[in-house]
Amino acid sequence: MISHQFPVLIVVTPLILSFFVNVVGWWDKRYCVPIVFVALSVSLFSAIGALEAVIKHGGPIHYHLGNWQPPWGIEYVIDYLNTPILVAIAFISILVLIFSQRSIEKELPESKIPQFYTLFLLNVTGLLGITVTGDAFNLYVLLEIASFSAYAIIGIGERGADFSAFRYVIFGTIGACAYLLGVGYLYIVTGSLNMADLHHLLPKLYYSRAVLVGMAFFLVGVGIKMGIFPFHTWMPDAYTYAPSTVSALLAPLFTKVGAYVMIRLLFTIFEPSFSIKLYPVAEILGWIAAAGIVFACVMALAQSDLKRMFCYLIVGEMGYILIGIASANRLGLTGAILHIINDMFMMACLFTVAGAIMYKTGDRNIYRFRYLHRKMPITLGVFVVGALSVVGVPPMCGFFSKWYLILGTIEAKKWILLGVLLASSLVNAILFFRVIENAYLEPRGEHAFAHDGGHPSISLDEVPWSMLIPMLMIAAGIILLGIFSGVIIKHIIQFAVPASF
Amino acid sequence: METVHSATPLLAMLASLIGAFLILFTGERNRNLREFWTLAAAVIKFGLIASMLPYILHGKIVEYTIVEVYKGLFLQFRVDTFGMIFALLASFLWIVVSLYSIGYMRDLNEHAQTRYFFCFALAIFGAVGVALAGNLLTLYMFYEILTVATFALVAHKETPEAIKAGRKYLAYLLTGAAFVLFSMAVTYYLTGTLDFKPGGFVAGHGSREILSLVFVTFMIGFGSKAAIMPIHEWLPSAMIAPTPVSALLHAVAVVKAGVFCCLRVILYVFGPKVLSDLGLWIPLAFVVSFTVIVANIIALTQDHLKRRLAFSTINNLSIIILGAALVSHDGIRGAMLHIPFHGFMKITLFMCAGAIYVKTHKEFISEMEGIGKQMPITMAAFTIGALGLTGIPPVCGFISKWYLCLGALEAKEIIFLLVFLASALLDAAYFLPIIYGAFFKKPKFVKDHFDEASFFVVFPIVITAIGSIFFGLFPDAFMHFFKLAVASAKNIMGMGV
Amino acid sequence: MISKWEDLIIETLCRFLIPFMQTYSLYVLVHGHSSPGGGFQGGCIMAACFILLVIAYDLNEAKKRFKEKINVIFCSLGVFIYAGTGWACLLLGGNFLDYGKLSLILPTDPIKARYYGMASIETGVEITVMAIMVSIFWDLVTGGKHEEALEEENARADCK
Amino acid sequence: MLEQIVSRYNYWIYIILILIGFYGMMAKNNLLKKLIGMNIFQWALILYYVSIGAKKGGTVPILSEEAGSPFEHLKAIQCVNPLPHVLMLTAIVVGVATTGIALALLIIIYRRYGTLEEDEIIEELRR
Repeated sequence: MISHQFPVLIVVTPLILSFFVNVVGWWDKRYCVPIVFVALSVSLFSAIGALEAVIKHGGPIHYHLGNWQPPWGIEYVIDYLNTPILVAIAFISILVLIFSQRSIEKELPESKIPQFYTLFLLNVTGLLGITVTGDAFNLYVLLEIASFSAYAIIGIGERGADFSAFRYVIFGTIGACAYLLGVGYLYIVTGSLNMADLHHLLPKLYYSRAVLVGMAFFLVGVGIKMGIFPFHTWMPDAYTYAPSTVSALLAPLFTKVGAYVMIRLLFTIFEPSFSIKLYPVAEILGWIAAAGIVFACVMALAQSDLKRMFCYLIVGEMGYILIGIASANRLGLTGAILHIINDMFMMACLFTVAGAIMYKTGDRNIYRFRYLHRKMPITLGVFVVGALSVVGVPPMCGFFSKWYLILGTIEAKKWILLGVLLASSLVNAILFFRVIENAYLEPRGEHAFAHDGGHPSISLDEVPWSMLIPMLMIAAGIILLGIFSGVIIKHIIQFAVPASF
Repeated sequence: METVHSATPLLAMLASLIGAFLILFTGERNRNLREFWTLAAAVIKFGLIASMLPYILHGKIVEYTIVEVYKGLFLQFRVDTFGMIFALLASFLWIVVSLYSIGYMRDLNEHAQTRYFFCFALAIFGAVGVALAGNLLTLYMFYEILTVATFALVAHKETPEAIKAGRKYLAYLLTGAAFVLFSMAVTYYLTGTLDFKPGGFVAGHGSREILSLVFVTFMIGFGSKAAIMPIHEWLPSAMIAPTPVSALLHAVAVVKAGVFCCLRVILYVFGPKVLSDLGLWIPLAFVVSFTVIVANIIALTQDHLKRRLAFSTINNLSIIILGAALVSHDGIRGAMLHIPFHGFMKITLFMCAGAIYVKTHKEFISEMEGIGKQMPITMAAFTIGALGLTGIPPVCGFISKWYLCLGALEAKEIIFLLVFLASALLDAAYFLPIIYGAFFKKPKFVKDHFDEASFFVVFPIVITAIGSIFFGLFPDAFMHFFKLAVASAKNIMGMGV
Repeated sequence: MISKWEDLIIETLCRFLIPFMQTYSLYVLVHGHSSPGGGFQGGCIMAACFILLVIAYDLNEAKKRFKEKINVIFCSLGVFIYAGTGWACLLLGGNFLDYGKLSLILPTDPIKARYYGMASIETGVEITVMAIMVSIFWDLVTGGKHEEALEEENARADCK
Repeated sequence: MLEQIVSRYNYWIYIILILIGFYGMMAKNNLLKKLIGMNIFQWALILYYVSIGAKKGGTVPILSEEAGSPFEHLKAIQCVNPLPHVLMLTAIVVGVATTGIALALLIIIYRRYGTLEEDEIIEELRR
């Protein structure tokens, strides 16, 4: 019986418990983390259950909130596209939670901890909700829930965080409003807010100009939220100055959920025949993606701040996903969906490593990483795994999504996009080997042979296990996702791609 | 061909992977244990690979599929005759080089030995993976692992030059990898498969232009690792690395993996028929012939021993590719034989250079006069290796060069026969002066007196030197390189011997 | 507003007004499903009572009647009522917020049960909205310092 | 043309308001003014939604029990469309929350940098 309720349990459990955390934290701060953990575990369990149910059922499962039939009631839908993303969100947020304990103790005043965890859980609620909902307006509300909590927890970061959080508020609101306008236009012409219903109603109206305007607003709104190239300006500042746990939570999840919404929008609300054939949306997205990747590569090369470099990397990764969408064929879209999941793990890996380094050294400048490999060997090992994955070295997962993206661009005969993809992985290699070199190698004179000759003795000073274990699990996840990407595609993602491809 | 499904290839791969992590976790705390892991992993790995030899010799193929990636695309090990040659070579020489590195690193008291042994094991993991890979995707995976693991080895000394060499190495090889990725993706798009097939599988797919393009990008990609001439620059710079690493780079893992990949592409992806139909072999043959001659001439001018050896390597690698590019029966046989034989001879030479360096800290040929009297065993081994590379019987280099020349004759390409002969001549021109100087000249500084290096350093040198002669006399003994090469050539050309 | 500003007329007027406001707030809440109104509006009116109290007396006085801790509990309590109703429906075998199923425990038919379910949810909304409004007001008045500001102010008053 | 503009005046108003808000957000140097611009932007949107649900002579879509059977009295065509209005209740809450968070951030910013002018803050941050 409970198995029918999985779609709603995914969202409602963390929603309720987030307020519970607030109350309980008032009495005793030690109970915050266990409660959040329970909430997210229930979400994870439900998400896995939902995935299983979808695979067993062989298609989307609809859940009507309050038993109001759509299109009037709000509907939650689980299908092949969103269940793997739900599982990934819940899994990563649990790991980040475990990671956060010590890091937050260090970076925040103690009195703020319950509030922090409240917002943490609310944010995850919002993200899970965005992914699971089947109602365009409900998506807006959940998007804003996720955004508010993001604004607030970014704002409590280091110097500069408040200002960048304010900028994020402005940009985020423009994005959300643009999305809402898009919903409004579609509502005017169809009178419906349900995604599945819109999908049925819209094809007759494809030549209406209102639909086109709505689509354009949608793209701008979602584009801002997911931080694609021309709309990315809020992101580097916000994620750099946020507390390290917060960037470890938001950077992997928020932008990727935006990418998910983009795919939903183009291929569930609209049909590929509209968004690809009737208007050159794919073409435009492709050019934006190419420009974004090039821009992100150049900007990332210019950064000496580790987290800031990663932020530009996200802009680039978003470009990859857009390339997958823009190649508009089965292979490309498979790559895009796979990349959403893979990139969650990769970015979680990189940002937790940045957080761990911050925790121990209080410094993120990559030119001051010397001797770090003696101090924190495990952290750096995890970093290497993440780095190789972003560069695209098999068997890490980053390679496999890139492989499908490349195949997609070849099939679509978009050679420039292909070139950009290949070139950007080279730039990524430069980016990461720059860090690896600084952290691992200890430049010395020509004739120093003595063991440890002439170097300060730096002993092992690794972060606590509560931070190491999540990092190691993410690293293991990266490798496993890579090796078993074929299984994931065969059983899940190939059904998530629209049938008309 | 009969296929045997067995997990042995996977186990062989895991042996070095697990070994690598055991080395990492043991660390500096217990050096003896760490080096025991190295040796144990090496021996187990060689044993496992050798255990597959009987199947291969009976014309069977050992296959193990890890997981399916996409339709018709697997992560898969498939051991055939050609892969077996390289796997045997790499895993056997790993034992030898491990022994040698233990002696070398301890004698020099090098820093960061754990990282060294860890990356070494990973590099062998990658190299053997390349050998056992059943398709291009798997091959690419191990190729990249090999590249990344070797970076740490090249930059091991951590001097500014070493770091620069490391960067250069990465720049060349990762760019090459991007080319490979591109060509691999196009190949998959055209044919829907990436599984190696003797004689190639691209025939009949795609237009002439696109196939030519893919072939060129493949050659640029893998050629960057095989140090074909315009993109060889990283190899001499990488000489800055410790000598066992150079030995590994040149003789066993890295460049050999590059050549191996080139041959895989030439013979198992495109195949002789497509190559000759499209006329692709002619430009390739000319490029590598150019490399052979120019590399030899540059080698003549080098005074730094390891750099001279490096250019000799570039020359020999191109010879191997040239043999395969001639698409003749004997040429392929010779090319395949030259991979292990050159490995044995070149590793001897490098280990000798290392032994001299350990004892005397001398790197330049002009300083080595008269050293033959002080380190007779080392220099005797050096002489064997050098003579072998010049192609003098009874050392094994003669046999492979003989078949390469026969291949050129079979293809009726006299110009390439001349290239082979010229290269042998030039080899002699830059190796013989070293030997002459070492044995017959008087040392410049009389007070310098050195003994042989320690047992761990000398013993591997002796083994490989004896091996070089042994394989010259009995090319089919022990590891059956000859039989394997003959069988591969037969499969590829699709006809009887 | 933190320190006291004594004014008999205002104080008396507030004493007189606040009960009516609270009653009106409850009226708006209860009639929320059949006429304009509901939990959100009711909650705002309820919060206005508190704000009026603070304006007329001072924060210390208001705190005696309505502690900050209780406010936090109220804030969560509302959500619990909301979600609890939803969960009750879940446990009774319906979908989340499927009030019709409440008829199994309420002595009414499913249609009326929907009415009560909605009322319950609106109550939750009212409580939360009220608490949040009060806490926003609290933040603004103390400049985000809460108790600290109060203590400072009291200390200053004592000095005088 | 003119008729088009006049007959759809609600859209024109919302467009003008949105542009004013947008101008405020982009061009103003003071963060508080930016925030006000953002508010104008949001409320313009709400106005737009409310106007699309409106109807000339439409009544509230509420069933009144006194007038016998409600369904006879209440025709859908007579009522305004309640859905956009209800949606906007939510959007108003969202707008209030955004404003609240932004104000809180502004208080922190003012405390930390002593100013709300964007260029001065950026200069302060660069230091």
